[in-house]
Amino acid sequence: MSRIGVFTCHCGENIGATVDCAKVAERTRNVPGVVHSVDYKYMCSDPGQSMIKEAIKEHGLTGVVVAACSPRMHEPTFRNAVEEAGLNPYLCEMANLREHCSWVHEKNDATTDKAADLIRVMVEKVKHNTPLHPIRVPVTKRALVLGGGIAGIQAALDIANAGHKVVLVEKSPSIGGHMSQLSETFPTLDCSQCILTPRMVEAARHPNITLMTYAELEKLEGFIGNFKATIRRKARQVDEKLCTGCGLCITKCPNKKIPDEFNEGLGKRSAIYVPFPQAVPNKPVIDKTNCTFYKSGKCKVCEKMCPTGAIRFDQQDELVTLDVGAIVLATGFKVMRTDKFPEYGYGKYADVIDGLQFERLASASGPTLGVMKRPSDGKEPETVVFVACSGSRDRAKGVPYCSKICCMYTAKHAMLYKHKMHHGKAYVFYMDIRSGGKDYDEFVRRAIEEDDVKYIRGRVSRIYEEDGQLIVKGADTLMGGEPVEIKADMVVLATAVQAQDGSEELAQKLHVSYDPYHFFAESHPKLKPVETNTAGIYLAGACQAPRDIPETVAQASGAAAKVAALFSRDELTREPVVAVVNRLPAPTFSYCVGCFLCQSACPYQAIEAEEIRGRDGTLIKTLAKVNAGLCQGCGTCVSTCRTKAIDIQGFSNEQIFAELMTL
Amino acid sequence: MADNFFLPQASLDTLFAALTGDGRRILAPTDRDGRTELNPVTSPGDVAKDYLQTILSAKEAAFPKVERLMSFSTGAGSVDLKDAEPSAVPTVLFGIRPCEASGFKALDAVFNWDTRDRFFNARMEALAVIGIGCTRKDDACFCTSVGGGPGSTSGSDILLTPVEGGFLAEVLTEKGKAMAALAPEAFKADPGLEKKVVEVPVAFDQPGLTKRLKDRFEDGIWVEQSLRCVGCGACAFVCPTCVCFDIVEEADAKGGHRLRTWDSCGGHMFTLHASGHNPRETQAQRWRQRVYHKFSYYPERYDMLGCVGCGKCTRACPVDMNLQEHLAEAAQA
Amino acid sequence: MTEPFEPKITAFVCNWCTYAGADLTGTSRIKYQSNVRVLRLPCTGRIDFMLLAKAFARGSDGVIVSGCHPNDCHYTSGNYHARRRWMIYRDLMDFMGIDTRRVTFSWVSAAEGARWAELVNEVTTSVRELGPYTEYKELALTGVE
Amino acid sequence: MDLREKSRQLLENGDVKAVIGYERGTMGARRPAFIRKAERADRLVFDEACAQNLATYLTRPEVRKLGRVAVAARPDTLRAILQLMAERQVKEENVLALAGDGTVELGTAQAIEEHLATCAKELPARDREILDRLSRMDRAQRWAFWQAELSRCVKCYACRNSCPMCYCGHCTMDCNRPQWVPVASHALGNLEYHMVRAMHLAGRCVECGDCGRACPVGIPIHLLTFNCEESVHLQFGQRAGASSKLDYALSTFRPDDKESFIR
Amino acid sequence: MKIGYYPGCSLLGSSREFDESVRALAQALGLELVEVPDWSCCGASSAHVLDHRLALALPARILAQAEAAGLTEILAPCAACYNRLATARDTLEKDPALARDIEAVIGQPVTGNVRIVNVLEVLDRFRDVIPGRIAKPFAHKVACYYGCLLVRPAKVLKFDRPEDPRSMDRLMAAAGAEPREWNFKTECCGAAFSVTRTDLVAKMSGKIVADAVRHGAEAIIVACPMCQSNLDMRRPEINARLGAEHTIPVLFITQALGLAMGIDATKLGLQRHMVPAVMTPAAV
Repeated sequence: MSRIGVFTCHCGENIGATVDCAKVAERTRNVPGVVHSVDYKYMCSDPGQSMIKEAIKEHGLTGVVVAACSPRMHEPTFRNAVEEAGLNPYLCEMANLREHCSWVHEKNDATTDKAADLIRVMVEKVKHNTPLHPIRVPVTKRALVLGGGIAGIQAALDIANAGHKVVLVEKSPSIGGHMSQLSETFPTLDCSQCILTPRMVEAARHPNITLMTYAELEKLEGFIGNFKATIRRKARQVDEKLCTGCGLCITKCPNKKIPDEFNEGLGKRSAIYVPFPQAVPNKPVIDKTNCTFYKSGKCKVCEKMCPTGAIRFDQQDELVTLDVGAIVLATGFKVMRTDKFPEYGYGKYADVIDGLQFERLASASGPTLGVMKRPSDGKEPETVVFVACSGSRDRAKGVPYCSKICCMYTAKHAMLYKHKMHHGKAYVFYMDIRSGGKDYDEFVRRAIEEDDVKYIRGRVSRIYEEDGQLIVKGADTLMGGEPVEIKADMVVLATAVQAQDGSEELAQKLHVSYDPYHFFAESHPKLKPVETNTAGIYLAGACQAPRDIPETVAQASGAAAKVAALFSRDELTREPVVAVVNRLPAPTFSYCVGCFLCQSACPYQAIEAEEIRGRDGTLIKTLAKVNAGLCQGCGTCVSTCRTKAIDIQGFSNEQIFAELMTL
Repeated sequence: MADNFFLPQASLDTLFAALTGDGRRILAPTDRDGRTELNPVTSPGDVAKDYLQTILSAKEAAFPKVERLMSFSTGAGSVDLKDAEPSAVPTVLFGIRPCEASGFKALDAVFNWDTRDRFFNARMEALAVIGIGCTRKDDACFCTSVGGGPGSTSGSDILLTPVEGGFLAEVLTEKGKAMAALAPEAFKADPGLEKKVVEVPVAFDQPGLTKRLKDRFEDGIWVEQSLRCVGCGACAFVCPTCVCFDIVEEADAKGGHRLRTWDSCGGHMFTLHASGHNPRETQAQRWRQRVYHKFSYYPERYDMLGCVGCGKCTRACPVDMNLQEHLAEAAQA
Repeated sequence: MTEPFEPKITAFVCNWCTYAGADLTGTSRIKYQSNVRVLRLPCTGRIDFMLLAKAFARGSDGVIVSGCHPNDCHYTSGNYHARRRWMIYRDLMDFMGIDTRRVTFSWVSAAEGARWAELVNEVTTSVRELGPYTEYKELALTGVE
Repeated sequence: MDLREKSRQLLENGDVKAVIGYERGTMGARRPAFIRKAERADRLVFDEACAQNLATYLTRPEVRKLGRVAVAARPDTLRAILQLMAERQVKEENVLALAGDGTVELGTAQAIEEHLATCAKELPARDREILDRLSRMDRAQRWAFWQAELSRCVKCYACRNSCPMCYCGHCTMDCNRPQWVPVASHALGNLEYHMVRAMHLAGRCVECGDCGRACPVGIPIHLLTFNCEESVHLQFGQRAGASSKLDYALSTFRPDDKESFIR
Repeated sequence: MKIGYYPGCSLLGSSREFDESVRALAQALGLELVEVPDWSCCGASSAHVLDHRLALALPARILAQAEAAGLTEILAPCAACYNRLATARDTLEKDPALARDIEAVIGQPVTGNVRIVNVLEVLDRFRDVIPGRIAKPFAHKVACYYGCLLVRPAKVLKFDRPEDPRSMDRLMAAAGAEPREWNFKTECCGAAFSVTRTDLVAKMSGKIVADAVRHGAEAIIVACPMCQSNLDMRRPEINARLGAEHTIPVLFITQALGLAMGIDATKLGLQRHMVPAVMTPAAV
């Protein structure tokens, strides 16, 4: 038989003014199951709380109802008080007499009756409350960072400096990401390599960071604090321990005709290669698709030349499993290719290049060693046209959003071109200039005023090649829409920033949702920009949306802070308001019939299959099971379940039904 | 001591008027969208024309599908109970078939076996039965195989047997006499006309079956027969002699009442224990229980059968579990 | 003279938006009629359609079901599932002749305190005009001998 | 070659452990039959009068123990099999559907889906007549119609137990903590039972009409589940029994589901 | 194989040779052309300038006539007719209310089940047959000129690639020609300005002719009577503006294929061209 204590609060005048608290307390004494019912001016005050604690001990209460303000306000307060008195906190409920009754109704009998009703509702609920204990989940204090660009490096460094182990996984042979391809960065024109390389080295040498380059995530299981990640370490065909990075194999490799991905196809590289001179780790990789040995079985020059015998042609991919507590997604972005532009010749014209290719042309470590040479015939372009918003803000190209960074890097490109070719003519076709960052607009003004870059406000309708030159047909909307035709030697398209290839498959492996453009979806655009809906997985950088370097670094530190907070405790405690699928003795084992209609209703993929096997191993039933680590307690599964096999602790069917039956 | 009379078709009106005049409700088979259902009637015209029998049995009049046994209310810390008074309206069951009429004695056997069921007895007391012999049968009928017949008088206060121009009225009981007395002019002298009653062949040797059932408990025949049974309660609820019931409270904080409702041994939860154990786990065990209860335990305990051979269960069954066919099969094999 | 009919309204609301909205109505001291009794559930996705049926069986004359606006759900998709359920259940209620004018479905966010008061007043007034839902209240006793 | 010959062949070479088909019943009726020995195959008959949806037996523990079974399948039966596969109650390798005149072997979900594409589906005349009448009624008349019909319900659960999609061992009706739906078959108990059953079949009912046929007192309760199923199809475009991959309307959603009544 | 045929006014008037070559080629390929009974004007470039409903009603009547005759597909060789019929059908399909309104105007039902195809789509279906039927390969370098109405508006016509179409190039290659890469495949030739602003046509068509010659083409292949007449009939004005003497002929695709399949030149109406259809090996 339940022994419930009801404590009605006056809340000063807030409740007492319109609700006759004494009468309510008196009436509540007659409710079956109530053994103690008092009212007091301030229940949330210390004397108020101690009244509850004493009553629990004195009357041996099995349930407490505090009739005061909204549970969203003081539920934690009263539950702690109840816990201090030795009663399970989840046996305490609050009736909302203030916000839902006294403050919103006139002073009359109906209001006092309503207050009594609200208390009886909670008394009936408490009779069905069961003691609950916070869910304790151990936390593996090691983080996994996917993506070795500036976002991944920054996040890894911050987590490592917070004293936790980090595994930094990068798909390509070296960390550095797109930033390592840039020549100089806006708005300060810092040389990208100079500010990035130290961070890459710091990451490589940090005792808490394990670097896994030329590796990808194969599979992820588990949940927050208890992920099991399987990483595929692709075979480099080079033994990293023996290799000293001397580069002899690279110089001696006869096959040097392979388009260099790092130089965006403008330069050539050998079959055994290191992406770029400052690569970290500076260990080469054999490109099996183009290496002569793998195609015809002959050559092996690199093996002969290697002073330490580090070449391993028979090396196989290796699968490594890691226990990690949190994951930071920093997989970056890609740039739309020029062959997506039919109006500009479907990528036929060699001298129509994209932003990254221009970066390589302008970069000292690029294929032209920083000298402006156009890809078709290597001549120095006298006139260069930069086309902003190529693909971005264009629904027909499927990219209605603004890529945010192109206005700035286009101004930078024009400036770099003019610095290298003072007499050259630079035109920029733009719609609007978006330069909202610190010192950003001043940077663009400098390009226009000091470096004489001609900004034409209008779109380019068509580019076609004529007598070795590119005819750029556009319009100048500030001059009454006058058609403009420029004979250019080279055209740079500031193409749209898009989600990395394979981001959809990666999101599905991690059960992270993504937006229609395959950028990863943040939990809340304003309040939780670095978290995802999957507990324990965080976001950093352009994999979430187009982003420049300052914001990426800030977000990476934000994600690292979240991880550090998670790792600050040995155990993760979570509200026990989660779903549970009932279990019964044999032969039924559960009311669940294994139809799994609940599984697709769960936004957190918290429902798994559990196989019930007999002693001899034969499969008897497959039942649904809730992973308490992932379940957030929304209850959508409960109202989907036909056999009422699944229920939410704290808002169970019996509790809600009991509440409804008192009305 | 049956005295026989001749009741002309035309004077049914006077009989009905007399009965309603005496404050009695008359229930009779009526036609509703091609179904024959027991409903209150006021004149012979309302009675169904050329019907076989009703879908649900007339046991409704004595053992309704839902009835209140008692009610209670909780005051300030106290509870007061109130017995329900059975709504025993004086009723005449007109036009039910001899098989159903003979069913009441099987109900009575259980309702008065130990404790006298106040509700059932009150309704039976207020009930009078004017049966009509059968001029039609179908393949589901097997009354003659269980001691009954199209002209059997068992359970009827007055049995009307169709004859040329009206009915042979056999007044069989005191209640019958009381009803006849209400409309003496309707009951003419019995000219001894020839009874027009349908022929119902005997389908199986019932005594032999009852004896053979004793050692057939573990026989595989019950599994074979019940494979198609879906385990619903249709056969039990239409059966004039099925008497099982469930008791349930419907209440809230202020009070409520206790209800008795029909129940069926065919259902999967009928013998489910709170522990999860179920002595009758499979449908075969439940089907066997239905047969044994009526053809083995009833004779053993009440020296009568728990079945009147009306065939309602066969007609109502979604998968045509023909009781007569299965009993015949069990009797021979 | 019998007392004037005061409708009994039951409201099922989600904890993160409409319940918080109702709290805001309180803190803003916006008055509304006291006929409604509010039951708190974690999410509209948790509101079983049987709760609505039970509310009428318990004698409610009107029912309100309210939660976060689409795309605002604290659990990302609870309200989307609820909306589908409401669409089908409302069709079924209407097909069976249950008075769907007595059931109000709405989205009220945590910032729409005034709108909650307005909604409760509107529903209470319109249900008062519809009168008590006697045909539903009598069901529990109809067919009991 | 007809169903009998096909069943004898299947049983003889052990392809299946049993053939679930139809046999002659009382007064010309057809009823489900379980043939486990080849020589009993000639009891089978497969014609227009065979109505029951045999898929309801596939979820029986006794049938599951048998292993692979063949089922004489009308289009509704095939749809039920697909839906049961989608809800993981029946394994593809455990059922061989015998469609068409009973000789078309459909051993895989894909084969069933392709065969189903060729089957039309239309509402029997009697149902159309009632639905037509109902559509012309106002709310109060519809309430009166269903109250009159449901007053005859005795809760024998023939509709639930003959429905292929009602395979839950512990149904909401069997739940007593809390007692969601009253056990008694008074007006409230009947209304809530049939309302809950219709909702539980929304997006799952293959519209075979077996529940309507099974009702001993002839209540057209199949129209309730048909209404829910059509409502799901109209508003969400999904239809039960269309494929063996789960696509349950009430546990999936589209952000742009259109409705006109939420304020 | 049978197909509906809508010649349109220009194929009976100024571009009779296009109609003659289409009929000759169809006969050679065994394709039966069933003219739409009692067809009327498609509204061409003028109707939709004047009145939106008129611009829909004219093509709608042709669709209705075709549907009444049981045709399921109509070949409209002239790019303008093809464009008007296809866009009208699409507009009516997307706006049922407007469709009912137009039906009231023309007094006939329009279901819109008739598909509109241009000459390239039809010939494409014979792509594998053509190589086998080549009597004398059309061994010349050619510039295939598609113009605008065959490919735009892309969302409605959904024909080939709107910016860099390939279908005519493929057909010419099948006939033994060498299609050249050039820049002005879909640039505007000046269209109806041919009458009111011939100077504009000279400028725009001039660019097209110049670019074709510059890329070594010996003939420009077209599939639209408007383009053909601007590039061919307006050649004097073009040459005057360019200050050059371009004698590059402008042939319909059906004429080029006809020649390759050995059909007699006069049967293909080659004699009707202003610039003689004589292919001199290109300079470059």
